[in-house]
Amino acid sequence: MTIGLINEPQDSRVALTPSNFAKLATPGIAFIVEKGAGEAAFFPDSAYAEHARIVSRADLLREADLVVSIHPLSVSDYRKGTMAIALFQPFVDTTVAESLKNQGVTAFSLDMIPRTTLAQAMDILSSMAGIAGYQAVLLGAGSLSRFVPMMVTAAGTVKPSKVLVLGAGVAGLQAIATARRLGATVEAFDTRQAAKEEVQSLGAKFVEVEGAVDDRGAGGYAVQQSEEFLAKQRAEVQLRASKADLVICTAQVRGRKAPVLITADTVSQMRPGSVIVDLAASTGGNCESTQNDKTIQHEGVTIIGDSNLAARMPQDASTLFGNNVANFLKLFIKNETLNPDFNNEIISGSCIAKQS
Amino acid sequence: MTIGLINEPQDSRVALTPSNFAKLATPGIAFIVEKGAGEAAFFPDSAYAEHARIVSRADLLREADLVVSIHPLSVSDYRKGTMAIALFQPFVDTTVAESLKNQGVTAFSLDMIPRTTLAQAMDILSSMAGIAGYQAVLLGAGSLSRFVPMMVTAAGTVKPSKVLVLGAGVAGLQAIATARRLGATVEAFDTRQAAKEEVQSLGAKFVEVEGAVDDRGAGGYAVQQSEEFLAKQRAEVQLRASKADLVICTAQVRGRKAPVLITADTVSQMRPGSVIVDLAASTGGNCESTQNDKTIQHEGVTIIGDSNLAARMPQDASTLFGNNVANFLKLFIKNETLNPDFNNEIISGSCIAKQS
Amino acid sequence: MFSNYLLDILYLIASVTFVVGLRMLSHPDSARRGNQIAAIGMGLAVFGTLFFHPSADIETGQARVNKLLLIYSALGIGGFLGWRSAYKVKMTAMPQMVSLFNGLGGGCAALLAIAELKQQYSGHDPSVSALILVLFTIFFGSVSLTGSLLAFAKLEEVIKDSSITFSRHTLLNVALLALILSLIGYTVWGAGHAGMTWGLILFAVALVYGFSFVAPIGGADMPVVISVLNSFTGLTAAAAGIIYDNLAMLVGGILVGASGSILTVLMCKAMNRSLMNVLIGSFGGNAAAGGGKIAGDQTVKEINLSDAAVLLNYSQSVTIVPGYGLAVAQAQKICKELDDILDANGVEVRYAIHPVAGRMPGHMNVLLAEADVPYPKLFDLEEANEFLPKSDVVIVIGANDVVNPAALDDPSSPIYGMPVLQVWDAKSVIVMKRSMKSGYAGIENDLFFHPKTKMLFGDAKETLQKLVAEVKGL
Amino acid sequence: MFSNYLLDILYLIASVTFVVGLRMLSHPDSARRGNQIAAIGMGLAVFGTLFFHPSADIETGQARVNKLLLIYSALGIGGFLGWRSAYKVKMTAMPQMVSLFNGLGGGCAALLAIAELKQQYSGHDPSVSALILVLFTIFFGSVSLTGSLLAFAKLEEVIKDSSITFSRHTLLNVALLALILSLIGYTVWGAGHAGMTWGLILFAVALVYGFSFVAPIGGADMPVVISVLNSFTGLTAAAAGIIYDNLAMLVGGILVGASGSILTVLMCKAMNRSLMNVLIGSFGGNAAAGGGKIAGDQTVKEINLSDAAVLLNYSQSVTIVPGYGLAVAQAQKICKELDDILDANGVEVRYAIHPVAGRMPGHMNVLLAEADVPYPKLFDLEEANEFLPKSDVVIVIGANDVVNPAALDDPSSPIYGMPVLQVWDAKSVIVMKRSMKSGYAGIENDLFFHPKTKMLFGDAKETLQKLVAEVKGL
Amino acid sequence: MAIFEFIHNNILMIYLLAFSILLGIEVISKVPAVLHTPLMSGANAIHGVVLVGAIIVLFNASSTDYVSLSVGFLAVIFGTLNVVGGFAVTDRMLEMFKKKRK
Amino acid sequence: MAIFEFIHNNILMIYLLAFSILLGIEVISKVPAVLHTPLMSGANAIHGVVLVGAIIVLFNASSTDYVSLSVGFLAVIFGTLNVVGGFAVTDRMLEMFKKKRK
Ligand SMILES: NC(=O)c1ccc[n+]([C@@H]2O[C@H](COP(=O)([O-])OP(=O)(O)OC[C@H]3O[C@@H](n4cnc5c(N)ncnc54)[C@H](OP(=O)(O)O)[C@@H]3O)[C@@H](O)[C@H]2O)c1
Ligand SMILES: NC(=O)c1ccc[n+]([C@@H]2O[C@H](COP(=O)([O-])OP(=O)(O)OC[C@H]3O[C@@H](n4cnc5c(N)ncnc54)[C@H](OP(=O)(O)O)[C@@H]3O)[C@@H](O)[C@H]2O)c1
Ligand SMILES: NC(=O)c1ccc[n+]([C@@H]2O[C@H](COP(=O)([O-])OP(=O)(O)OC[C@H]3O[C@@H](n4cnc5c(N)ncnc54)[C@H](O)[C@@H]3O)[C@@H](O)[C@H]2O)c1
Ligand SMILES: NC(=O)c1ccc[n+]([C@@H]2O[C@H](COP(=O)([O-])OP(=O)(O)OC[C@H]3O[C@@H](n4cnc5c(N)ncnc54)[C@H](O)[C@@H]3O)[C@@H](O)[C@H]2O)c1
Repeated sequence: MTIGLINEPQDSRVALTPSNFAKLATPGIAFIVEKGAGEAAFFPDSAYAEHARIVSRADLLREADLVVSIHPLSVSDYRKGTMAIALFQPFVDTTVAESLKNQGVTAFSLDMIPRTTLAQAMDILSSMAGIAGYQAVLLGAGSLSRFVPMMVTAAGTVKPSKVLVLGAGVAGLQAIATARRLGATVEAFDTRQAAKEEVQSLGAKFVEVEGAVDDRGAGGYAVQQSEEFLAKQRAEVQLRASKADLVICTAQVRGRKAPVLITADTVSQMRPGSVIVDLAASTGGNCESTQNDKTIQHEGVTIIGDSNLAARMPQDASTLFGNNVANFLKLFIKNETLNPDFNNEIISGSCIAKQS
Repeated sequence: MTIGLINEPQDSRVALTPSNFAKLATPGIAFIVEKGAGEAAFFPDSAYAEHARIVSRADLLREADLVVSIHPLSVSDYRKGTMAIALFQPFVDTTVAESLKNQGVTAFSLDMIPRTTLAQAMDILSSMAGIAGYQAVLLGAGSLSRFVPMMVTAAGTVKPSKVLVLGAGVAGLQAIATARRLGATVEAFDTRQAAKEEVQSLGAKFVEVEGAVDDRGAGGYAVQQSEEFLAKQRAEVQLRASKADLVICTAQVRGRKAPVLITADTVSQMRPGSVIVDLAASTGGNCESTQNDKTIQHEGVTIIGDSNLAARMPQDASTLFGNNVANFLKLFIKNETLNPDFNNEIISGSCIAKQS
Repeated sequence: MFSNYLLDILYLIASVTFVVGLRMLSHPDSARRGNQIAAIGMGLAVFGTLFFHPSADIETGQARVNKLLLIYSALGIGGFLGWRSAYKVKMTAMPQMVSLFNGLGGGCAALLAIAELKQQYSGHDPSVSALILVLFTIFFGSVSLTGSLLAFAKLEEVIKDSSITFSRHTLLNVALLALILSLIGYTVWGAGHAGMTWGLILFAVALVYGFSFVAPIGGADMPVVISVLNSFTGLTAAAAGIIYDNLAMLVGGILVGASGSILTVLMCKAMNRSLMNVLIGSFGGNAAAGGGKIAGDQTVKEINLSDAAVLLNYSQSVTIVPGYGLAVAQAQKICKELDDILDANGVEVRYAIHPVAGRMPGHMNVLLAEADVPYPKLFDLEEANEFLPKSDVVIVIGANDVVNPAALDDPSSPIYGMPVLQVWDAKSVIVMKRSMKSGYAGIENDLFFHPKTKMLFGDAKETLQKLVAEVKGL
Repeated sequence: MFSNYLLDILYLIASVTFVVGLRMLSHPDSARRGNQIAAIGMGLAVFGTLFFHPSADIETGQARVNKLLLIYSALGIGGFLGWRSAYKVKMTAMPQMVSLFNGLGGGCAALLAIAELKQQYSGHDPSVSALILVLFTIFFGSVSLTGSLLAFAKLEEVIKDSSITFSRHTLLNVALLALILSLIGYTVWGAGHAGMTWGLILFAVALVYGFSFVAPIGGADMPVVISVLNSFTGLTAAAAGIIYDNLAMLVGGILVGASGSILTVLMCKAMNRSLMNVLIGSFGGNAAAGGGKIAGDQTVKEINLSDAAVLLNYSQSVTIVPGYGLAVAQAQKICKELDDILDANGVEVRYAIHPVAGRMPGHMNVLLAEADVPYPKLFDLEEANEFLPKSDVVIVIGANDVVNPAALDDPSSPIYGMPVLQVWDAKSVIVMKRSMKSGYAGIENDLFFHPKTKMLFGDAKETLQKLVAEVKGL
Repeated sequence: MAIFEFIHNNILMIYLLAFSILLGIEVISKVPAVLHTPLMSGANAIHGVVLVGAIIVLFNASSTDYVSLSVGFLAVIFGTLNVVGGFAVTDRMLEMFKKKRK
Repeated sequence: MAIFEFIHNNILMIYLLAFSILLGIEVISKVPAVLHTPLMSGANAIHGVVLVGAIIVLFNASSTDYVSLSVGFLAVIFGTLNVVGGFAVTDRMLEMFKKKRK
């Protein structure tokens, strides 16, 4: 059997790194890598060559029994009867599963891997979210027109910046940690009950809003919140944001449009020179004014809409992504070749289209 | 008398902020501000309007008796018999003093203010260097293709980045502090005897090279070092840099070309995805491959040459700059009007051209 | 005459060594030497008695030789048995050994009191005060004899606790005590020359009482009881000292009597039980279960701060396993402080970081970086599982799922297959958490019931602060 | 007869209270009660002596009345004076008071020894052992008398240290000591009935020796010397106790003798001086400068750790002024710890940050952020100079130029005109640095010589660690 | 009365008792819990000093009085066991504290 | 020889001495530096017990022997000063520890 790795010009990352191949290598499996797949992430073809054949996209699609990529290829590119691994995001692109099935492709969506404790080693959402949270703060602080830490200097005293983090998931928590490291005073919001303790466990202040819907048993994901609650929260956020220098938005409800937590006029109330980094941009953003994949100025406030910040540090991002995928692939490999066991809840859970 | 503040499109900062005018205001002095002077730094004309008249560049040059700007105007722009305050950098532009004199302008160069303990409140070099050091790390970390802090995650363990800081002056020290905050393991170099203790006082490791020329009494500035010493040092740097993920260059010897500490082939030995931020770019850079005001890729290593990083956070930068200038101007103001006392060593020290 | 003076001095030295010995015994660093010093003093006392005591040369010629033969053989036998049993017994069985020896000490006192009693009735009328002392000695001596022997039997689990008690046991004891007191009274003032016989009766009853005194007390409380009996024996020794006006005996006895009593109290404190409860054996029953909390059918062992402190401070290498609880408690800084102190005391301290410890990737790194723990001290899963078997103590601070053996050995567990830190490979494990509650995964953790594990309940920050204080105190 | 028994018991009680009292005196929480308990015991002893001592009713009728009058008036005078002076004296003068009272105690012993000596020579030949004891008492008693008085005078600064010493002083002392010993010897074995006179000569010489013994010792070492004399007096009391075979005196004296000696050693440790150095007064010279270093013509006052600890712990508000030295010592974390403890003990702690403290803009911010000092606790120059006058104690940790008064009041100074933290406005200032060296600006700092300032020399980190320990110890 | 007389005649003895008790208490007042057992064991060995008494008994017993002899004989054996065993066991317990801290 | 005899005759006394010394040492062995002065002062007050001796002297002095009387008189004054002043000063020193820390 043959596993093929795609080169994705639109993303600086790559789905598998040379060292992953080294770990996965078994007699029954051959690896092929599209030319230049890892260049942008500083993994030259030469490094892949040790374990894999470097081929063109066309050849790869022809030969591979299992095609691995970060973003899905256009369905038609997949050969009938092959397997495909990628972030298909069936919740966003609701038709993809269907069309893949029609194409006769068995597809596993990395974002559908159940978030059980056991599956954490394959939890790409977590690993990428972590990076995103970290990068969001670096980007935000860099774009901020002020110091983040407090500075008492001969030229005057600078007060520490206030950072507001919306959504204390993996990304949010990482953002909190990074912002605190830089010396900011950090506040965070979330609707999950557990979030309060988690936020405080990072030494940040948690801003509570009464009446959140209970969500235990939602497998760590947030549930839809009542409109009246969101209103309350928006009011609270309005207040905090207007005082904040840097706002990091990570609030998401999987499969739904991201909750809007910052209205346009909240933004106009913010101090000029402030910054909003919206990681939820791809699903509409937590800020009304956010434009996905764009950085705009809104009454002196810089609003960065980017849900793919992980791509800003391709090398480590690819390493983690690759490890996740590799751990996932390990489940496929039985007696030296590929045969996924669909009784395994991780495999079945992530399989969105099965060739019948 | 009238003090005029210039609008400098080429720099996002502004030399004085509205609050400075408030402090300086005295009956005998009028303020005029060029239109849009503070926009880029988020100080709208409306804010200036309280204390100053908003005028055009032409009017300003015509009316002002003292012209304040960050960067010098072309000499011809200054009216005869007026006073000018700016960063003239006579050491770089060796002719400027002369031509100003010919133009009949009394010029005070902010970078010539003696760096006595007393003058620290006006020490623009320090305040800007501090910002530059801070921004250098944010920029570097953001451009780095890897995590700075150590991360033990389900997707694998990431070792902390090594940051090497060349030159432990104000900028260098600030860079060290910021890098350590982000969780990097930091090494630093400098030739000043005192630097070792200063570096360690920030919890970083100091890399010593024997045989530095003694420099006490050089007023805090570094002195030219023996060629053989620099060679030794280059070797050492070569070694460290090749292991470093992020290199921050701040090594400068005022009035001289910056010492070259990183040769081109040191760069090629560095791990792909690494970053060099060279604050000494304007004076040639500490890295051979540096190109001033450009960001280049050299064998997978990103080299950022920028000596004006303070402009990346115009708001606070302008505030500090403004405070420095204001403190300086205070020296000029005697019995409610401008008459600089040339016996004051700070004024005389900074005066590079005196109308005779 | 001279020999007499010498004896005085030897006894004096002995007495002083007893004091000093005890003093040193109460500090870990000096304890061992203290014991040795006291032993030397004891040696001197015995030696002195053998050679310089006036009574040593009452007899002459053959008679003397026989007498000495007798004595030395007795010493030989006793010494041999004592030494051998002391070195045969395995560490865990030490307490019963102590109990046994203590009982014999008591027996010794009782016996010599009887002999003395015999003396008293040979010839002239016995003096009241002397009689009282003698009977007192017989009483306490024999109580501590049978009491200790029973304690020994219980600890050896030769006898099951419950088997020998019955309701109203306390009543019986009170009755016996009354009987004994009246016996003493009668012997002294009523019995006249029949006193000897009555003395023997007292002896017999006392033996019974000693047994019945310990009978209702639970195995877990044994140490306390032994300590009580220990001070009893001390008192008998003192009494005997007065009888023979022998200062070494007097001082030695009193010292043990006093310190023994205090010690008893301290022990009760440490187990937080009241002495009364222990002696009435009111909840001997559950206490028998090792004083620990009962969870399901299993029981967990708790460790107190000072034991934990010593355990850590005197080990070669300690591994700290931080978890989400460390973050919740925000205890990273004080944790680092513990690290520093141990380090200063020559203990190697390492941190084992589990990939998913905490609630976000790198959670522990953030914490420990905040506390300035140098990177080289941090080890990830693989590295850690390498050296864990080699470390003496593991402190698990607010971690749970990441050290759950179920991940390895319980296929039914939701976390089965997740790699975990195998802390149970270390020599011993201390787990700090507030309760027996489960962690993120919401599952039970058998580690807490592992024989090597001791729990240290409480908020991580507070506990660590106290612990640091304890270690500094050592 | 009965009264005798009662007296026995009163003395016994007294002795026990002495022990218990001392015990409690050695812990801050119980110290005060301990002192009171001992006082009560003393009361009992005196009371008992007055009413139950056999000698109390040697005389009868008028003679007795007179005698009692005499005694009570003496008690009255002594009591009144003692009480009054004790409550008049101001806190700072306490040590000399102690010294004074100690001297009088010694004097008392010496006097009664002389009286006893007289007794010895009235009638039958004196017993050797008794004589020795008496002379011993006279000797130590009088030494502690004059010695203490001199110590008192020195502390009161009635006498300048140097004024009364001269080279070879030690030699003189040795000579005197030799003379005294031979005097004792002669009186006991040689003088026969002339002993009384010789005893008085001994008395005189001893008085001189006491004076000359203390003469060369510097003011800073006085506490140690007083402690030494204190245990001397203790011994005399014990000796007197033997003479009158009075157990209360014996025990009380011995206790003080023993604990006094230990205390002396502890004190030397605390000042890290060796007892020898102190007694030979080898560096009495510099010690005379209040233990401080002499810089130029001015002298600085040092403060020891425990005093600093008390000063901080019992004040309302403390302001910490960090400087470059804090960074160099990397003492930010332990500094925060001190902050925490004080905070927990109800002291308000604030940080005053000077704009150019350290070596880079915001240097102190970086440090304190690392130690997690909350931003609201940080105040910049203007704010700080506002509240400094209101704070009880300022701790300057490794700062120098930024707290240099020259910036305000010395136009010739290179830093004249630079704004500085006016720490001298606070009630008292503690400066932590390693030496008298200057800072970045390389200029002297008069703050160190300011009357309100006390120096605490040493590396900031180590000093702070010790200080934290001390405060915890309170 | 008698008791008072007794006290008066043995006053020194009583002081000694009192102080021994104080010492006994003082000396172990702040012992860490880990040392409870070893300390108990050590104390246990110390009260083995009764052995001295036993020896004296044996010495005093006339060589015809077999009762006393055998009683004393037994007593000595017991006492020795107490002493030797006690100290030995304690020593073994304390081995763990051997490791010196630097 | 004499010394041995002395010891033998006063053996109890000597035990008492030994133990008192041990107690004296034991009792203050771990006193914090802050308490050095108060402790010294307290001890100083305790040895004022010589006062007892002084009183006895005065009692014993025959009412004609003016030397002894005056000596004793002085001694009692000194002693009382030592006792009363000693305890009082100590008490004042220790007042500062009253402030209970929460
Ligand atoms: N790292 C990640 O990216 C990530 C993300 C999401 C979930 N998770 C999950 O989180 C878990 C992490 O494991 P873990 O062992 O670190 O944490 P854990 O399994 O959640 O256990 C934490 C333990 O700390 C104790 N605790 C809480 N507060 C405490 C306090 N103040 N003082 C002392 N103890 C305290 C709790 O017991 P008491 O209540 O009895 O005190 C709890 O059992 C794993 O199950 C992992 O799958 C990890
Ligand atoms: N902030 C800035 O941007 C900047 C930049 C350049 C220069 N400066 C200058 O630096 C100075 C800063 O003032 P400052 O008061 O913070 O520092 P400072 O005046 O330089 O004094 C620091 C003091 O700390 C003591 N010290 C050093 N190491 C120590 C240790 N390990 N433990 C205890 N004490 C230690 C030194 O005395 P010992 O040697 O006796 O211990 C020294 O006197 C000003 O003169 C300022 O002008 C500031
Ligand atoms: N089982 C595991 O071991 C495991 C692994 C990874 C993550 N998780 C958990 O899953 C949870 C979600 O992870 P994620 O980062 O992918 O979540 P996410 O990216 O889907 O959402 C980010 C955060 O936004 C929050 N949010 C949603 N609506 C909001 C609103 N209206 N206002 C404010 N906040 C809102 C959510 O609560 C969530 O915390 C985390 O708590 C994480 O701990 C568990
Ligand atoms: N008097 C004051 O209060 C005051 C105020 C501000 C700055 N200063 C001092 O002035 C000094 C210089 O400040 P700066 O940052 O403007 O200096 P700079 O910007 O001129 O130079 C930066 C650093 O590069 C170093 N350097 C020069 N040649 C080098 C070489 N070959 N290799 C390595 N390093 C080399 C210099 O030593 C200096 O530390 C600092 O130490 C600062 O403390 C003093």
